[in-house]
Amino acid sequence: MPDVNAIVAERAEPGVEVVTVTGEHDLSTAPELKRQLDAALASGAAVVVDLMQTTFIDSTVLRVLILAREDAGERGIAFRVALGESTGYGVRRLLELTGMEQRLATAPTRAAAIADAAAL
Amino acid sequence: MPDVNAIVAERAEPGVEVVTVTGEHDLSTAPELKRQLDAALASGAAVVVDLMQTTFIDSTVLRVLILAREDAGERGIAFRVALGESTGYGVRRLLELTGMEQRLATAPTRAAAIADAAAL
Amino acid sequence: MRRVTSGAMTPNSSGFELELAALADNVPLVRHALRGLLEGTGSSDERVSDIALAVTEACANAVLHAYPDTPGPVEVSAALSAGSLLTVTVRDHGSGMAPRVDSPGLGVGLPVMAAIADALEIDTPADAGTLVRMTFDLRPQAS
Amino acid sequence: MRRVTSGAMTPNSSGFELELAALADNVPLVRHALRGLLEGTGSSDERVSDIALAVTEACANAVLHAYPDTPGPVEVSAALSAGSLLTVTVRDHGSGMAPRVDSPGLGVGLPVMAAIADALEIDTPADAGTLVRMTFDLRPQAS
Ligand SMILES: Nc1ncnc2c1ncn2[C@@H]1O[C@H](COP(=O)(O)OP(=O)(O)O)[C@@H](O)[C@H]1O
Ligand SMILES: Nc1ncnc2c1ncn2[C@@H]1O[C@H](COP(=O)(O)OP(=O)(O)O)[C@@H](O)[C@H]1O
Repeated sequence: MPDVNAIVAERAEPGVEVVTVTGEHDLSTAPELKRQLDAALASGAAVVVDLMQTTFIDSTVLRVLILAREDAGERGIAFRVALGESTGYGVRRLLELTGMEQRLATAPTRAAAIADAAAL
Repeated sequence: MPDVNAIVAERAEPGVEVVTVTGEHDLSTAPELKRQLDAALASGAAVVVDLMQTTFIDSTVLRVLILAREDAGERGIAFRVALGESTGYGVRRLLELTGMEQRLATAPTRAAAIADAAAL
Repeated sequence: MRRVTSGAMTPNSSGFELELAALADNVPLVRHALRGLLEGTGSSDERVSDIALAVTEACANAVLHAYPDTPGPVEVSAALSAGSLLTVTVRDHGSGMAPRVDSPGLGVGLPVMAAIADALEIDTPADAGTLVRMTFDLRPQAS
Repeated sequence: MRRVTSGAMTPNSSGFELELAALADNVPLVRHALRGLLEGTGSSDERVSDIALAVTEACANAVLHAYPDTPGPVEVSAALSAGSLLTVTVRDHGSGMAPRVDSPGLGVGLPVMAAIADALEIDTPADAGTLVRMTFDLRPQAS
């Protein structure tokens, strides 16, 4: 697999941890995504998941995202998913099929997601 | 359908409400079972569900039983399901297929279920 | 209690076809017809009960998921071939398979059908709705 | 990261067969082979992505549910017939369909497969395990 498939966490700006997911992800990388999201949620910062360059996810990855969002909600941590025009069909399609698009707390760009999360 | 298909609630002994389910039950009667279980759980008594003469249930009925048990647990209400030799194959089979037999807080006779629930 | 709004039943020795409204109260009727059909086949009570469960779950899905607004029709047909193979088809003309994360159900319907039927087939016909076909081998020992 | 413990791949113009260990890390390989096979068929990127999703969900089930203890084999085969019909089979030799109320999954795998495939078939072969067969019509407009 090309190394375009990556999950990278960074402190994009003070108080906002961004986990950037690129390429395609499935049950083989879902545990790594979960680890990074758990760490971000434990960091005390707001959390953004950037799916702008994600091309494909399966239901195990969707499950990790849904659980992270629920976890953030319960712990009062600001949480946003950047999901926009550049996000791959293979991500949008699963969200549409499952009716989850509305339920992930999305923003249409990475910058908007960061601004939203920082403002919460 | 013969009227052997019934759901009857009664105060079997002081402090123990017994909901007796006879015959076969599915989505057509699951809402009625839920109503009676909700009422029993609201009555302040311990709750027993008697499945000794139940011949068949579908997954919507199983769901009502699982939710009632969870509800009872959260509210600290004693709860037992009587499930024994006379219980029909069509009940035991679904519990076995779904691995739920252990999870419903069962007792092997109606009397044992009432005694357990009263003692909790 | 039973609102059979449209019941056209043509039972015969080798099968039946039912056209019912997708209402919960109609599901016991399907089991009733099924048990009638299986009576002469020498199938064990346990096997008949298993088949009734699988078919009930298929009908429940049509009732609970196919028609978000007004209940439409469900067609249930059962055919015995060579006395030993039962094919049951449950067809609705609803929204088509829509995976829902927040399903109101327990989420075991499809796997229960798959576990009991010797073969489970789910088609999404071009003209909308869902067609579920289950095949059951009625010979003793077959599972 | 990729532990392809047993990979016997025989790609040809009209199909492939893969025999893999039921490990999460092997699932991307299946998508890779599938995309290779579909390249010449003129299928849209969207259709290929949908098919990749349905097949991924089938493989995920074999990995996550079929083998509670030690991972066994998963056989994935794909065949193109007449250039317009794709049949994908995912077969494990595990525990067989076991409906679980407390599944660790999201519970949308089977309905996602059913929604995308033109036909989904689930068999429980007598010699254990689960066989999932999906048929996809590759002609444009077909859904
Ligand atoms: N006939 C149908 N029409 C539309 N959607 C269906 C149908 N049957 C099943 N589904 C979808 O498939 C999902 C899984 O079905 P099932 O395994 O029976 O679980 P449950 O019904 O308990 O959710 C349902 O939640 C529903 O979203
Ligand atoms: N290959 C398989 N082997 C054993 N059980 C399976 C298999 N595939 C599916 N199942 C059972 O069917 C259930 C429903 O599968 P699915 O709809 O994909 O949801 P999920 O995998 O998210 O639970 C699973 O929870 C599992 O119990």
